Formats: sequence, C-alpha cells, structure tokens
Amino acid sequence: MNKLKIPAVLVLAYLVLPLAVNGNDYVVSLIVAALTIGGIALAWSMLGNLGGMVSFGHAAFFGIGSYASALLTIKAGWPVLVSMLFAGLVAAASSIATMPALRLRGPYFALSILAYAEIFRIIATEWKGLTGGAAGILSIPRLPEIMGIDLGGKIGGYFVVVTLVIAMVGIYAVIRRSPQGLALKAMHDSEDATRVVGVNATMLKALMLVVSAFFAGLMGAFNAHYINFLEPDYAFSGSWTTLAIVAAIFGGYRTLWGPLIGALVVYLVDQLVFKAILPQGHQIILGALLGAMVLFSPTGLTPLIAKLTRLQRKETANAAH
Amino acid sequence: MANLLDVQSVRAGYGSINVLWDMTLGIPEGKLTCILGPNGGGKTTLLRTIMGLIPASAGNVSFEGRDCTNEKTWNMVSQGVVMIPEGRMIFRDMTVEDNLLVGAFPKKCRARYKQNLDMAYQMFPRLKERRDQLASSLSGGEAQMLAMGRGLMEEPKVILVDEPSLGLAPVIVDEVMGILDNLRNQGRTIVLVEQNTNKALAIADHVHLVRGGKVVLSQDADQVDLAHLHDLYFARDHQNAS
Amino acid sequence: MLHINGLTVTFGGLVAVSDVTFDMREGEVLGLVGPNGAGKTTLFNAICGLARPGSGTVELMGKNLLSMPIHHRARAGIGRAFQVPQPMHELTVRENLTVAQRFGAGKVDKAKIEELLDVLKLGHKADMDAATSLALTEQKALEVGKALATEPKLLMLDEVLAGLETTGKRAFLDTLEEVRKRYRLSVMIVEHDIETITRMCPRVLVLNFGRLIADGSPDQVFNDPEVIRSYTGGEPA
Amino acid sequence: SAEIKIGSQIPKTGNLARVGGAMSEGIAVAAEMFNKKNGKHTVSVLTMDDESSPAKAVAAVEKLASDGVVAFTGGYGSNIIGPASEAAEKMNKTYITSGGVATELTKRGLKNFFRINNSEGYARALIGMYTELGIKSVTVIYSTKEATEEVAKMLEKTLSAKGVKVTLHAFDPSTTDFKPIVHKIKLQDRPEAIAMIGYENDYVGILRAAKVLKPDIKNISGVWSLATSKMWSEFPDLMNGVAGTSTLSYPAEFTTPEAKEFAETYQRMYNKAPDYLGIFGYVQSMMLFQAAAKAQDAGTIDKGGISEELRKLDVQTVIGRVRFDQDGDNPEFTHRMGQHQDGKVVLVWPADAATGKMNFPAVPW
Amino acid sequence: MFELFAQSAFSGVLAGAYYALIALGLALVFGTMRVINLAHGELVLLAAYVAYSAENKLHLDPLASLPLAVAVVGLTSIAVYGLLSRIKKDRELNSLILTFGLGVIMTNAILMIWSADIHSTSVPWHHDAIILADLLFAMNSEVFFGVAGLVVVAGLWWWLEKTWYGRALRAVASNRDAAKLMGINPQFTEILSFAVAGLLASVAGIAIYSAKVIQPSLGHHLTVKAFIITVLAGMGSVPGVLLGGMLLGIVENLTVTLASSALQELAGMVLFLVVLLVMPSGLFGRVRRRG
Ligand SMILES: Nc1ncnc2c1ncn2[C@@H]1O[C@H](COP(=O)(O)OP(=O)(O)OP(=O)(O)O)[C@@H](O)[C@H]1O
Ligand SMILES: Nc1ncnc2c1ncn2[C@@H]1O[C@H](COP(=O)(O)OP(=O)(O)OP(=O)(O)O)[C@@H](O)[C@H]1O
Ligand SMILES: [Mg+2]
Ligand SMILES: [Mg+2]
Repeated sequence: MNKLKIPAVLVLAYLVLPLAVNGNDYVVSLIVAALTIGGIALAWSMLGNLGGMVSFGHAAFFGIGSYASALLTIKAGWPVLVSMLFAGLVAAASSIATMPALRLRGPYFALSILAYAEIFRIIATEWKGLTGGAAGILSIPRLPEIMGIDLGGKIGGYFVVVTLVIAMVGIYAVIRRSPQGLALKAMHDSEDATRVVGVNATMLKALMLVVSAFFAGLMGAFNAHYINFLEPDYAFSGSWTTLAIVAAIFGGYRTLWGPLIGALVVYLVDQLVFKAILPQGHQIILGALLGAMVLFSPTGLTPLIAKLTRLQRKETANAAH
Repeated sequence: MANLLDVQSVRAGYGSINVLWDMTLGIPEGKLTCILGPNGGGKTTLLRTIMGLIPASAGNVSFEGRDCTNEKTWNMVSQGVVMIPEGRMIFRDMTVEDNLLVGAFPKKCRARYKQNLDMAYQMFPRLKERRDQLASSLSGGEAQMLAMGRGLMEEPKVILVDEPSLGLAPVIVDEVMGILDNLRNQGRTIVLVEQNTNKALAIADHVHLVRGGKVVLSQDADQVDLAHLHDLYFARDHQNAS
Repeated sequence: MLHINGLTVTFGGLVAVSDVTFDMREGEVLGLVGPNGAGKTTLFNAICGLARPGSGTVELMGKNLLSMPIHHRARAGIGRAFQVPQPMHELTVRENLTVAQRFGAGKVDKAKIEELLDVLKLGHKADMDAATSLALTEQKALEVGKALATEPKLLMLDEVLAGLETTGKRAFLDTLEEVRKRYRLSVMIVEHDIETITRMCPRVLVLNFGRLIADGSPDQVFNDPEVIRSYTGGEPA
Repeated sequence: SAEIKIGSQIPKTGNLARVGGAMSEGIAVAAEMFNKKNGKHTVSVLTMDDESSPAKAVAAVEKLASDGVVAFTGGYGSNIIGPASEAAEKMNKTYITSGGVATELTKRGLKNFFRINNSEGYARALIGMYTELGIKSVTVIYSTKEATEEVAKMLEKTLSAKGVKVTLHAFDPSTTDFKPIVHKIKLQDRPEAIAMIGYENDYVGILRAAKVLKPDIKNISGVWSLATSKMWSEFPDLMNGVAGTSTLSYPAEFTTPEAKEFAETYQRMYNKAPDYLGIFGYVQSMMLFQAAAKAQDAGTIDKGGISEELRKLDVQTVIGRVRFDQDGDNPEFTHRMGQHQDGKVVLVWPADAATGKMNFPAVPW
Repeated sequence: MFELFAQSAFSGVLAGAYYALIALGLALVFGTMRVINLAHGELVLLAAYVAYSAENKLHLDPLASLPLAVAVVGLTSIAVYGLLSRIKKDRELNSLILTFGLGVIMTNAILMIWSADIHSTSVPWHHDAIILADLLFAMNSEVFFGVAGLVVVAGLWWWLEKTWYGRALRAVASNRDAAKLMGINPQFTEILSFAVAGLLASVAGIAIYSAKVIQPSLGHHLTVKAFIITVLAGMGSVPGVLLGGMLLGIVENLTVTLASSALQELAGMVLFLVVLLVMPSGLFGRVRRRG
C-alpha cells in the first residue's frame, strides 16, 4: 500500500490531473498559483518543522530568487532554466546575510527575517540601475520549449512547478529521516540539550536556512518567468509569506505533504467554491474556514485525513524508524 | 474521627494512561499524614487529582464532608486546600518576590501579605538575598525553597506538599521538616509526600503506602515496622497486600 | 585528566563560582557537594560551556575546553546530565539516544542504544515521546542515557538521584558503577544525599558561596567543622 | 443583433478595492447607456474580482475568456495590468484600461493593449498650469510607487528645462507623518508651489502637515483623486484652494449631450455624482463597446477585429479627444486642472475648458 | 538646521507614543498568553470606524466615542479570546492561523460595512496647530494622544507590576498549572487581559481616527507595526514598548530630515535588526538561565 503511494502521486500529478483539466486555462493557472504557494509553504515548513525557526519573511528569498532569475535572463541573456537554478543559489547565498538572525529565537527570529524582507524590498526599489526600481520589470522571458512541450504555456508551467515541488518533497523526506533531521527537530524547544550532546546547532540551523532559502528562491524564479512581471512590492510582498504559512499550518506543517495539500485546498476552495458563492468578500468564508480548521483539527488537514482514512497507525509506525 | 479530606475509589491518569486505581484514603484533621511509595507509584498524581489539576474519571473526593470531586483548583485553594508542588513549578519569568506575592493572591490572605512575606523570608533567608532575581535563575534548591515559601503565603488549612526535600541540602531538609512539624502543631492538616522515609516518619502521624496506583498499607506512624514497610515498598509482599 | 584553575563565574554582581582550582585523575569518581546555591551547577555549566567564566582555565586531557564551543566539548568527552531534566522535545526516548550517539560519539550503533535502554530500564518507554510521557525518575534516567550515549570520558551527574527512593537509588548506583567500569569513565557527581556520596566517591569537594572549602575523603570532609556548619548541620556523618 | 460578452477584471477587495469599485461603476454605466442607445447589439459585462493580486488577475482574465468574453475593460495598478494584459494578448483579445499610467505598459509591443490615459497627460496638466501662473520654483513630494515616481520625474525634467527650480522629495508609501518633509520644504526649499504626487491618504497627510507648519507658498496642487467632491466633503478644512487634475467641474457643468446623459445615468444608478475613476471607466468601456459592435458587424470580432476598430477610432469624449497610436497609447491625453473653491471644483486649466478663474495665490491655511 | 533637528526629534517622540499606543494591546496579549494576535490591527481599526460612525451618525467628538468604541472592541476582543481558548494544541502557532483568519474576516466586514473610502475626523480642533516655543509644531490630537500614550503606558505598567490581578496575569503566563495552585482562575485573568487589550486598541483606534487617515486595508499594517515594536521591546515588556516606539519614531523622523523619506522604512528595519542582534531578547527582554 505504502509502496504504491509514490507511484500513485506521480501518476496523479503527471497524467490524471493534466488530462482532467487540460484546456481549462483558468483551473490550470489556479493550480499553478496554488502549487507556487505550496512550494514556498514547503520551504517554510522545512525551516519551521526542522529547527523550529518560524519565519515571517520568506518573501525575502522568494523575491531575491525572482529578481535574480529575471535579471540573469534579461541582462546576461542566460537560458531560463539555468538561471532559475542559479537564482535558487543566489537566494541561498542571500540567506547568509540573514544568518546573524540565527542567534535569535521564536518571534525574534520570525520578525528579523521579515525585517530582512523589507530591507531587500527597499533595496530593490532604490537600486534603480539594476532592478528598474518601483517600475519593476515587464516582459520577463517565458519558460522555453523542451521536447515539444511549451513550458511557457499553461500546462507546461504546471509540469515545471509540479516537478519542482515533488522534488522538494523528496529532498525534504530524506532530510527529515536523517539524524540531522532529528537533531533539527529537537532543537525546537531544547537547544541546550541538543548542544551538550554534541550537535552543532548553529551549523545545522544555518544549513537548513540555506536549503529553505534555496527552495523559496527557486519558486520565486519560477513565478517570475511564469507571470513575466516583477516589481519590488510584488516580489517581496508579505502575502507570499502569509499565504504560505497559512497553507502550511492548515495542511499540517509537521507532515511531508501537508504544506502542499494545504496550499491546494486553501487556494482552490477559496477561488473555485467560495468565490462562486460570494464574488466579493469570499475571504470571509476563507477566514472562517481557517479558524474552524484550527479549532477542530489543530494538527492540520493532512493528519485529519490520515485519521479519517485510518492511515494514522501506519504513519506512527513509519515515524518510529 | 472524621476525616477532613476523603478520597474514595478514585481513578485518574493522563489521557489514555490510567495511573490511580480505585485509590481510597482519608486525611484526618490536624494531623500530618505521610504518603510514601516507590517512584511512579502515583503520589504526585494523587495530589494533582485532589487539587483538580487532573480529572478523576471515577470515585470521589470530599473536603469537610462536602463533595469536591473535580472541583476547580482555584476553588479548592480558596477553601484552604493548598498544594506545594516540587520546585520546577515556580513562575520562572517573575522575580522571587513576585512569586511569593502571587502566593498571597487568594482574597482572604491579601490583607496579611506583608507579615507572611516577612515570615517566608525569615524561613528562607536565602530567598531574601535573591528577592529581585528572576526565579528562573535560582539554583535547584533555592527554587524548592521558593515553592515552599510561596505555598505558605496562601495561609493553607490543608497543605499537600510534594517531596519538599528534593534537592535540598541536609541542613535545609531538617529545617523544612521542622517547619512542617510546627505547622501541624499549630493545627494545620498536612499531607506529606516524601522519599526520605526516615525523616518523614519522624514527624508523621499516619502513613499510607502507595504503589502501582493503589494504597497498599495504611497505619499510624508509631506502629510502622520499617522492615515490613520496606518489604511492601518493593513488592516483596505478595500475600500481605491489602 | 581534568585541570581546573582559578575558575570564576559571575552573574552581575553575584559571584557564583569563585576562584576554584582542582585536578581530577582519570577514572576518578569525584563528589561535589555544598549548600543550595553554592555554585555546583554553575561549575558544571562552566565546564560544559553553558556558562562563560570570567577567568580561569579548564583543561580536559590537555585540551583547553574554554576555547571550544559547546558541541566540541561534548565530542571532546564531556557528558552532562542536567539537574532539571532536559529531554529533547519532539523526539522519542530512543531518538534522544540516537541523536546523542550520532553527534556526540560520531557513530550509529543500534545495538548499543538497545543496551543503554535496557540498562536504564527505559525499554518499555523507548518509543514514547520523551518530553511528555516520562515520570521524573525516568526523565533522570534518560538524562544519564543521553550523556552515556555520547561516549564521554568525563560524566557529570547533577543530582540525578534526587527524588529516587532508597532501593531505586541503590539499583541506579549499581548500574552507574557497572557502566563506569565498563566504559572506564571518570565521574563527577553532585548530590545532597551524604550516604550516596560516601558510598560512591573516594574523594569529595565542598563548595560554599562559590568557593572550594574542602577537598578530601568523605570522612575528612564531612567532619570538617566548616562543612558541618554550612552544609550537613547537626551531627557529623 | 448580437449580445457581446465583455470581461471586466478589477480589484474589488484588497488594497485597491476603493479605486476598483469606482472604476467598476463607470463600466456599468457605460454598458447601461450603450445597450439603451445602440439598438442593434447589446453588451453584457462579466466582472471578476482580482483581489488586487497579479496572479488572481491573470486567473480572472483566463476565467472570463473561458466564459466567452471577447475583450476586457478594467484593471487597476500597473503591476496587475501588466500580467493581466499579457494573458489577454496570448489569447489575442483586446484589453483596454485607464488604471495604470506607467509608460512601460505601452512599450511592450502588445497588439491588443489600449490605454486612454498616461503619466504624461497628468504631468502636462500640472506643467501647463504652473507655466500659466508663472511659477519659478516647485517642490515635488512623491510616493515611491511606480506611477507617482514617473510623473514626478517628468515634472522635474520638463520644468527644469523651462528654467523652473525643482526639488524632489520621495516618500515611502507607508508614510503618515509628513511634518519632517514639509518642514524641510519650509525651511530649506522655500518654493513658490508644492506638487503632491501620491494618493488620497498622502494628500491628506501632506496638507495636514502643511496646515500645521504653514510654509510660505502660493499654490499647492496634486494629481489624481484630489480635485473631487468627495475630498471636499470628507476634508473640507484641507481643500480650499488646492488644485488637482480633474476631468469635470463640480457641480458638474456638463456641456455635451453625452456628458449630460452620462451624469444622469450615473446619478440614477448610484445615487451620486460620478468621480474621475468612474469617468475613465466609462470612457474606456464605451470606446471598447463601440469598437466591438463594429467588429461584430464586420465579422472580425473573433479575429482581432476589436483592436483594429479601436485603432481607427478618433473621438471626442468626456475626457477630451481620444485616439490610439501603434502602441495603444492615447497621445492626445491631457488632463485638466480643477481647483477646490468653497465646495466647488472649478476647472481652471486649460483656458478652453475652464469653468472659472484660478484663485492665486491660495492655500488652505 | 537646529530647527529641523528639533522638530524631527519632537515629531519622533510623538510618533513613538502613538506607536506605543498601537502596540500595547498586542504586547499585553503576547506577554500574557504567548499569543500573537494577528487581528490586533483590525481591532484598532474597528475602534477607529466606530468613532467614525459615532461622529457621522451621533455627531460625537472622536474622544467622546471612547466608551462606545471600548464596548464594541472590548466585546470583540473577548470573543477573539473565546475562540482562542478553544485551541487544544500547539497554541502558539495555531493562534497565528486563527487570528489571521479573524483578521481577514474583520477586514472584509469593515470593507462591506464602511466601504473602501478613506476617512478621518472633521472636528477641526484635532488638526489645529499647537506651536511650542515658536519652534516645535504639532497637531492638537498628536500632542493629546502622545500624552495619553504616556499615561496609558504608565497605567498599564502599574497594573501589571503592582496589582494583584496584574501579577496573577503574569503568573498565568508563566505557568498555568502553578497559577491555579495559587487560587487563580486562569481563564478569568486571560479574559481580563483581552478586555484590557480591547480597551488599549480602542484608545489607539481613536488616536488614528483623530490624527491620521483610515481605510479598510490599514489593519494589517497596524498589526505588523505593532508586532515589530512588541518584539523590539522584548516579550511583553510595557516600558520596552514605549522605549521601542520612541526609538523607532525618532529614527524614522531623523532619517526623513537627514536623508529621505523613501528610506524611513529601511532605517526602521535596520534599527530593529541592530537592536536585536545586540540584544537578542529585545530592549527589555530577559535571558533565561541554562543548565
Ligand atoms: N504528564 C504525564 N503524562 C503521562 N504519564 C504521566 C505523566 N505524569 C506522570 N505520568 C505517569 O504516571 C505514573 C505516576 O506518576 P507520578 O508522578 O504520580 O508518580 P510519583 O509517585 O509521584 O513518582 P515520583 O516518586 O517519581 O515522583 C508514572 O508511571 C508516570 O510515568
Ligand atoms: N543566570 C543567573 N543569574 C543570576 N544568578 C544566578 C544565575 N544562575 C545561577 N545564579 C545564582 O548562582 C548561585 C549558584 O547557583 P547554582 O545553580 O550553581 O547552585 P547549586 O550549587 O547547583 O545549588 P543547588 O544545590 O540548589 O542546585 C545561586 O545562588 C543562583 O541563584
Ligand atoms: Mg512525584
Ligand atoms: Mg544545582
């Protein structure tokens, strides 16, 4: 059963879903937007679940990734896919600037990253020579055509983003199971206890931050080439962070798939269902849904589903190893 | 003799884990009742259940003849039943003096908080030296003293005290036992949970031995046969258990 | 193997450890006693890196510990059990030991973990959440377990026996003795129970107000008038 | 005759809810008037809230397209119009707007993008007024947003070229206390006039600061959303003598029959006088509807015909002459300036549109 | 130059008191329940809109609408608590989602009820100039609420430090079970803390309505600002909130005067980071013992 899970997900992601919605550009672009947020949510959860660092500023890395990739393609003429990867690295590198914040804990850390995001935003606004300032960058190159699939099209974009997030889940799963992952998880509430048994907590946290920033930056780069437009307020918008946090906690940020499922459910239900019921002000229903979720299933949607389908027992059995 | 506090067939535990199994015991007024027993026997759980910190799933607890099963903790306190937990339950982000003052929160003892504060400082001069320090920076023993002093600020009628000697230096242990002895002599009712059997027996009136969530022995302190007690303690007693 | 020289730790105006100097030989079992607030825990903190000394030196087998970050000290052979147990949250008991072993000893040896669980009688709770489902005594056992899993050279035990009943204590002590012999450990024990100290430690140090006021065999130390006045009270042990 | 479906992607919630709502009203009025008059074809406008977010705007455009719309009217914010209009372009559908004035929007080489207003038109109006008043020094306070910065830079360039001394002060959009800036202007710049390039809350902040510090100037003016009856009714103590770009006077003196009918319809539908956002929304939509009707007749409506027809139009509208160049921009766009005068908005520039005389010098303090 | 400098320091101090007003309610709840109330800004904004309606419908001066605002916002705040107290697990994180959701609901409700137009009081007194020593300029309302801010900070500090309920509140925050053992009903003290937070939000809301301009999307910005000041201050420290607010106000204003207003947000953020990196638990934060 569990062995079937991964192929099942892959089939669903690469065959069933595209066939089901192909041609309906609207639904595809909602799914792509949801997966983009899901990707940030995943990057955020890595840092939050492993390492206990709740960040309120992942928009910082998202924005850096967006700008890096856009500028590399426009100013340096790099191919899109290459610059996307490189943009992830740039975002990872930018996280080094935020590392002094690792000294901080809890809300202090959370907000200091937000401060970095603001600072990056203002730099992007003021450094007009490079970034075009508040006017932003229009007509960013689209994703290329590869093997007959136009990645720049709707469904092509979907394939790119779905590949990115599935790869992220895979890497996340590996990290989670390693002793490093365990140590990171423990650091949440017991930093001293982990240090005195020989864990280089600072180093591990820094590494996790770099990984998380890389993925957030990658999502930013993808989004830049998908939306083909950037400006500082948009690229560094706080909503990239808030939506991702909401999605992650809603889906269950301690679980592997929770952030993605959370993003898909929150975004799609809101846009497809609630918006149809209440074209203006559907956010009210969304707000109520979020509240209800927290009250009735505080560990998130994924554990709830698991419980309902009685997969719970298997989960704990797996977690034991 | 009527009991001040009565525990009748109480069951309680944590979530799905049950710890107390049909626990029954009585606490007579004005006496010092000592509860002994091996680790994990459920002594702390018993005190917590009496105080309403965890719910009893069966049985009942009564105080002065009135049923108070699952009564709210703060109502127990305002009736004069006070638990002195072990030292980790201090208010870590408050100063030593504020910790003590919170002890005087129940309305009836606010008026005398100044005297009581002086009393606490007199009992534990160490605390006076540390009065403006954050409680989290206290040493283990100092924290234990703080928990004791804070509990006494509540002017309790009944004191449930959980391992007061834990982590204290021998001199201070003697002092604490002396304090409890005095309080009993003043007419307070005391329930003492202790590991230090010898010191506890020296001041106790009654003894209950709790093991595996049950009372396995109840006796007056002066009738206690230490050898027998130790046998019971370590379950070398298969036939004698009550 | 452990040299401590002129070690002083202050908190604001308070001198918690004051000019403490002593040496410890390999395989020695050293008792550390003193009134509450004497500075015992702070001394441990200074050795394992959780407190920053104002002056003095700490050397373990010729290596200067003070220049090392906490995790290096653990790898250099310092194993520490906390007075207030600090299990690693979110992890099970077994995972606690695994992490300690992987990072402290730099290896993964499942058999050894099982052995530890067995020795410390934590087997039945191995897969339970360490932070929420252990009784105090089990938490203390886990503290020792984590320290041992790092395969230390110097084991520092801060009141791990407090709150144990007499037989439990004896059993625990036997276990410790066995472990100590098996792994050839040096041990520092903070304990308020004089009987335990006397049984375990051929040599005892006494701290008072941060200063070292006595150093010798239990017999010598517990008959020292100053120690009696400040610590044991009443009759000599 | 046919029913032509037109999509409207517009912010109704989020940061831009207010402006989106106002433009939306103009669009609805246009549809109402078109359907009454045209006789042959009718339009139906499908509206979708873009929640002030680019991704949702793109999705909205796609959703509307899948519902069968042939063109789009609406959009607010250059950052949102950009991607939304590109999505429309991909489907070869016309997109017309007045909600984003950034010059770059029309420099992208889109074939189906049209805009009836632009930064230059706003700058031109202010410059024209200053020139007429013979002002020699101006301080420009502008928000670091895209459109505002662009207008400010245009002012600086053109006015400096004319020998006027220009000083610039940028402010962050989150600024609420303008006293330090105004104080600097008062003590260091000492200009004859202050130009405010921002949004309503910025104007209020600046004017309040100026009212406290009372810099010695002769004129204070701004751009959009300033010379409106709403601003007067909300902030009567701040507005007297303040000038801003405006299409209409207030109470509106409608001269053309179309304008009269528009104002009446607006009043009937929303029980209030139209504001400039409504007017822009109306003008852009009306032109789109006309072009669509022509394309329908020509049978090219699905083959990019609307854009062709729009490019052929050259009309006098409520906001003046409108025609489109190859980029879809309206080179004729020049705004008018209106001045708050005791509860009225009097058009004071250009001379041919003026409904009254400019009060000068005049400041609200 | 001196004139500029003096004015900007003065404006900074007034801005600081105003910031403190906005942040206090959040800091109180944060300090006592470890809950970050992401709907705090919306509560403040709600009070402002109540004042707006009171002015338009009942012709009340904003100051006179305080009781009404306190009633509405206080009850809303208690309702927020009612929901929060139902969270069973992982309260610190889950409360983020819950209060974020409530904030979304409130923002949209405000949008629907009061539309997206901008408002501010039209009682002229509030905006009239007050000039000190021919040198320092301000609006009446700014000075009034600046002083009110100081008074409220002092009052709150006194309440938390010196009264039985203040101490009880801190005790509940520190260790809930132990607080029960002291005869404290934790639920009651927490309701009290939310009610007081509602009161503080009301004062802040009226200050905003009197001196600034309100619009429905403002709430979120207020929350972020308040949160930044709270953290700058050090978890739940009341004097810290005042000091943090002032520091921020002065730095922002000096940046405008010496450099450019475009950089004021940047300066604020840099200040925030520098303070935190030097003092990892905020201005008035306390460090915990280890070992
Ligand atoms: N919070 C908890 N959650 C789950 N189980 C618990 C919890 N606290 C205690 N227990 C379990 O309940 C049992 C009784 O614990 P309790 O603390 O009452 O024992 P005790 O007699 O006070 O022991 P000790 O002498 O160690 O203090 C133990 O087996 C312990 O593992
Ligand atoms: N962070 C701190 N700030 C201020 N004072 C501190 C701090 N840490 C410890 N102290 C003080 O230093 C003294 C020594 O504390 P320490 O914990 O070392 O004592 P101890 O010998 O372990 O006592 P115990 O036997 O009670 O555990 C105590 O008086 C304590 O209050
Ligand atoms: Mg116990
Ligand atoms: Mg100690």
